Amino acid sequence: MSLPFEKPIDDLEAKITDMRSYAEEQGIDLSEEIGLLERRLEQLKRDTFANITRWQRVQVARIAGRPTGLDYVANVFTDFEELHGDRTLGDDPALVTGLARLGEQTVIVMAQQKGRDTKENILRNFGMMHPSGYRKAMRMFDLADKFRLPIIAMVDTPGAYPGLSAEEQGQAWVISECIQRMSRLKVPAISLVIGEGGSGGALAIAVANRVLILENAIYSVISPESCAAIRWRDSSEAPQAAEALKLTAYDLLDLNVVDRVIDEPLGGAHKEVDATMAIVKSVLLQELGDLLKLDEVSLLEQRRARFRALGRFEEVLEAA
Amino acid sequence: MSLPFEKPIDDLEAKITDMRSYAEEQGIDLSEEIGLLERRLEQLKRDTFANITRWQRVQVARIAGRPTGLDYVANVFTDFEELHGDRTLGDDPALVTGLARLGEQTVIVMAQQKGRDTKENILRNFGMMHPSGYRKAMRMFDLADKFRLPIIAMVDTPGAYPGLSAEEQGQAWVISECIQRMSRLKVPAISLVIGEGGSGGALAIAVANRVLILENAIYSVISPESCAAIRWRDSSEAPQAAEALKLTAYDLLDLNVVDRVIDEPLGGAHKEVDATMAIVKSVLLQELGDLLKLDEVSLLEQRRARFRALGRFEEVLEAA
Amino acid sequence: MTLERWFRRKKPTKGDDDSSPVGLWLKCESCNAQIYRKDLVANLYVCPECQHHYQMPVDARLELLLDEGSFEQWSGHIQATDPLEFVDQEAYADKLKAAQEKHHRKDAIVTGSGLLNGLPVALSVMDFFFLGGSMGSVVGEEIARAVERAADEDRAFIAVTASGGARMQEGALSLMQMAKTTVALERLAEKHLPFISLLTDPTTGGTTASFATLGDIIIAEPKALICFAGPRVIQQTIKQELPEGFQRSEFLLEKGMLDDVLERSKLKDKFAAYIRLLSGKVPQVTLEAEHVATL
Amino acid sequence: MTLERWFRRKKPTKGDDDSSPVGLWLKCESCNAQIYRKDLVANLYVCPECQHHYQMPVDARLELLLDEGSFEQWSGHIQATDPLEFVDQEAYADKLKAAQEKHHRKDAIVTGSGLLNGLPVALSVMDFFFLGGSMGSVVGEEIARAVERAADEDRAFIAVTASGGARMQEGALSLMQMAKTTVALERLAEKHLPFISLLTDPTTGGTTASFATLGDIIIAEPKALICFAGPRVIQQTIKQELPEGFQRSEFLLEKGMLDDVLERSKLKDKFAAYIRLLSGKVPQVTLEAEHVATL
Ligand SMILES: [Zn+2]
Ligand SMILES: [Zn+2]
Repeated sequence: MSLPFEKPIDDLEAKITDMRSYAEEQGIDLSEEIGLLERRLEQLKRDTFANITRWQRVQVARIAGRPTGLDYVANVFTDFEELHGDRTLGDDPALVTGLARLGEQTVIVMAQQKGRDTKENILRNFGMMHPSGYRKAMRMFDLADKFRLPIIAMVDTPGAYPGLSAEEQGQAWVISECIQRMSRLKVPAISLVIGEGGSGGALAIAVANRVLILENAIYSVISPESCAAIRWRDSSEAPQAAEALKLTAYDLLDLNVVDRVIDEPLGGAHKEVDATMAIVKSVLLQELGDLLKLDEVSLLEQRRARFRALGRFEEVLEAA
Repeated sequence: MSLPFEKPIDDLEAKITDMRSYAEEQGIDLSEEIGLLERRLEQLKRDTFANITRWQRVQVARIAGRPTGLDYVANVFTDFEELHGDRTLGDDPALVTGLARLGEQTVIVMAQQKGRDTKENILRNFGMMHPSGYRKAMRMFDLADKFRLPIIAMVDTPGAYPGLSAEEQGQAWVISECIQRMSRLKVPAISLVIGEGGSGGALAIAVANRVLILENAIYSVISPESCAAIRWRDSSEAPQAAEALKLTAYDLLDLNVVDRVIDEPLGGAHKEVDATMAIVKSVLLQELGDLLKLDEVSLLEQRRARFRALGRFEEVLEAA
Repeated sequence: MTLERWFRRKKPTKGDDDSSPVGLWLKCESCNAQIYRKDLVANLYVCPECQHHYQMPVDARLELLLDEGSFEQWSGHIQATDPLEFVDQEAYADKLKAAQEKHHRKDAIVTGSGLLNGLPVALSVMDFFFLGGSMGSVVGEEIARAVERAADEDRAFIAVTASGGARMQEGALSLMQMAKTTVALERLAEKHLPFISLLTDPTTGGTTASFATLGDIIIAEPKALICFAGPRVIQQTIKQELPEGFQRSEFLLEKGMLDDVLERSKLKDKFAAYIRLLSGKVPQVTLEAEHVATL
Repeated sequence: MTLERWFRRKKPTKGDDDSSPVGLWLKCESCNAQIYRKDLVANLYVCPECQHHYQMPVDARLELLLDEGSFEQWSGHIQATDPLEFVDQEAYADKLKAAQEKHHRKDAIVTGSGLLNGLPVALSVMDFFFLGGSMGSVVGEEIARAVERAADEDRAFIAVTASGGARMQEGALSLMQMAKTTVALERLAEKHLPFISLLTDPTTGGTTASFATLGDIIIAEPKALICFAGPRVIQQTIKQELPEGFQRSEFLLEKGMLDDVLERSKLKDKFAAYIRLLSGKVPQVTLEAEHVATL
């Protein structure tokens, strides 16, 4: 559950624990020394995370033990009732959907779910959705519009499933339809990238009024591995590709791809899950509160304008 | 191509043909005799069709050589461009859909197609639609609403396909959705039963502002054969079942299930296809002309009220 | 009375032939265990041994879903008229009359209002024992009226289905009830009121292919047969055995057609949760106060 | 010039490496026939022997679809800025510059207006030879602007796609073009103007999963590769050979994803027919006059 660059932190944490039990065993007072070490630990964490590379960030975003979609559903929301099925093709376990409360407000929550162990990974197809998952999302959009319930979508996927059955069932068609359908929502929509925002498979549920991202989450047009395989012809160049792709939370904020970065507890969301949940809940409550002030037309126009404006280019004088 | 009860007509027709060639061969004038026979033939046809049983009507509705959906598409409409696929599951050949002109008006035309020979029967699954066919119909409803094009639907099916794959893909779900979707159309919709209107599989594309039926077509909650198998425990009792089900055009007019019966040329649509097409075209033009005078809200309300009102029951004083 | 009548039946059949004798014990049709009938009833008509869900009489269903004493019946003011003068081996008129007398209701449906964990609801419950729960003009009209009244009274609507499909003795008029019930639901939708559909064993044909599958939320009881074409019809079409569990609730959940399969004992609380959540309209006041409290 | 450049390529590849020598003859990649290059061009880049549809240069495509001399170019007033300062084995900025010089355009797209059998249309044509027709900020913006201007000028819109997907050198900004092009289409929809999408070989990834598959009518050229995930990616996932014809136009037509597969020579007239039909709005005058005439 630890990454190589986290080793010095883990070592120091272990040392402090050692010293504490030693002091207790021997009945001597080492509180001053321990206090000193704890301050050093905090500084070490701060320095480490301030300087980690984009590739290390990718690893944190994917680390086992990092809270998954269902963890947020369980801890940020209350009264969750899961709803199943797309009424067309199936029920995709890679996207969990249902009704829940965020504070006092009923919302429709959807979460891409990667799985928390090997068994769940397989059940959830590692968070890679099939067309039926996107159709389920669209069914939820319909329900949201009908009952005027805001949408909260948690994004965490390596990408839409690139398989035979998915292509046969029109993966491209259903993603474009999902993008369009979400852009037409008459209710507030917030998407939050909690881990990995993988390409079109992520975007399909992230055409929201507000797109948020956790500090150590990533959002990219392609995985660093695939990018490296294509552009460097060597997937082991993934660290370089991650650097080039500018896929971290603050990179994306600079590019206006996301609207807000939610800082994680020091050391990452997986180190302090409860604190992470509390922060996410308070941010979502505040963001939703703001959006609930807008009427249907404003919500639609704001969402449309937001995505219409994305991209970087310059005007030139002579046409070519 | 002839039914048993049509035999006297066929015999007389053959006799007249014989006499004509005899007169020509021999160079004698038999025009008076032939004229007499022709008047007798017309009377015979009139008497025969005035008195045929409901079961005979069922047989006429299904007779080989009776114009099929595609015959109407080709002869009543112009500029037909077929559109394929439901963008979800497949392209169902049992329902032909596309853009066409009826007079000067572009319409979206859809026709259940049984097939005109064994090969086409198999290709078209005998006009029994799969869920993808109903989804294709719904795609056409969307297109109709978007481009404000009226819907003309030709009904001719033994029923929705009762097979394994159809059930797996939610045949019941897609039929109810199709009924609902058609009831919500913002444009004029006319359905015309041209042959066999088989149960829910037919109704799904017959939730129209005006439901028309050809004189020798039928429209029923169940086929006479299946009804006989269930209620008489013997499918050979189909003639009795047909009688009991009151499934002919004028029966249905009495019950308000259809709004208008289109009389066929004497002897049935299969005897004079061109004349049938001309009659159908003129009726559709007139009906569409009337509906085009109504605005969106009136069309919706009229359609809803039409179906809300169907059924026969009596009020009772004491509740039970 | 109703429960007693139910006892005469051992397993779901056409619903118009229930002459089997009443006994104190029955053999579970699913696990073969000997069950004391009283225990079965006390256990909501669910086998205490294997959890097999038996069909439930209408009265017991109302008792299950509604708060005690809250039910007010709406249905029962209309009756069928035999518009086709339908006769097979027996006249429809006679059959109908016999069913009415035996089951003490006008047709295969009961509708009304009540409270569900204190929430105002309206509901329709089909009676499979009355001519196989078939939908003719009266069943369609009762459902349509109940849905519309629910809309007028701002009640969530619950439809409990158990039906062999459209009633063929009323011909095309029965078929039209599929469209009638569907358009009636528009009133409910316009008022943003929830429609929960509960599919119970068996729900087939024209009932499945109309209002039953148009619920905002669709729930089925375990192992219920739910289909458009019945298994026998399909077997005749494809000339081969159907896979185990085909057209049963669990299969349909997997195929994406249901929101959930729920045990009978959980239905009431789940329905209350759905209705409460779906009624959570966007409030005019913002959530800022709570936000501050959370920080 | 454009046609000549095309000749340097024998088969579709990445589009950024076309150094093969120019010859008078080529061997058809589908039927192996020796074809005189001039005949191929005269035959709309379709093999005269086997009807294999080769990729078509942008200029030839415009000539194919528009009435002579009617094209007015809209695109070309913006260019990419390398917002990520992306460098792999080569700098994106350099690569872009080289492509611009070689292909004499700013990016992998041309948009503009014209007449199609006399009908006013606007269109966007992707250039697969320019960095694989990849969609970055400029391609997305050009499409969005063209769609919006088409709406303002009451023109039907035709999108001709040929693209390797999103341009990875612009990272998440390229991904966002999928949403941008999609929301731009709303303007067209609001004016009830037709959007015809023509998918040509190859159309993949983020292009397929956005505006390309949102056409009111979607047409593909014969045997075009059209997919979300490319065949190689899928093979890596499933570790087995893909079926013959998988992800090709004819396969997708069967799967319900296309309205039709049309030969290149038929496109213009068919598009005219679609546009005329879809423009046939409900007229204010009724059809009574004609009705009387018909009777
Ligand atoms: Zn049991
Ligand atoms: Zn060739």
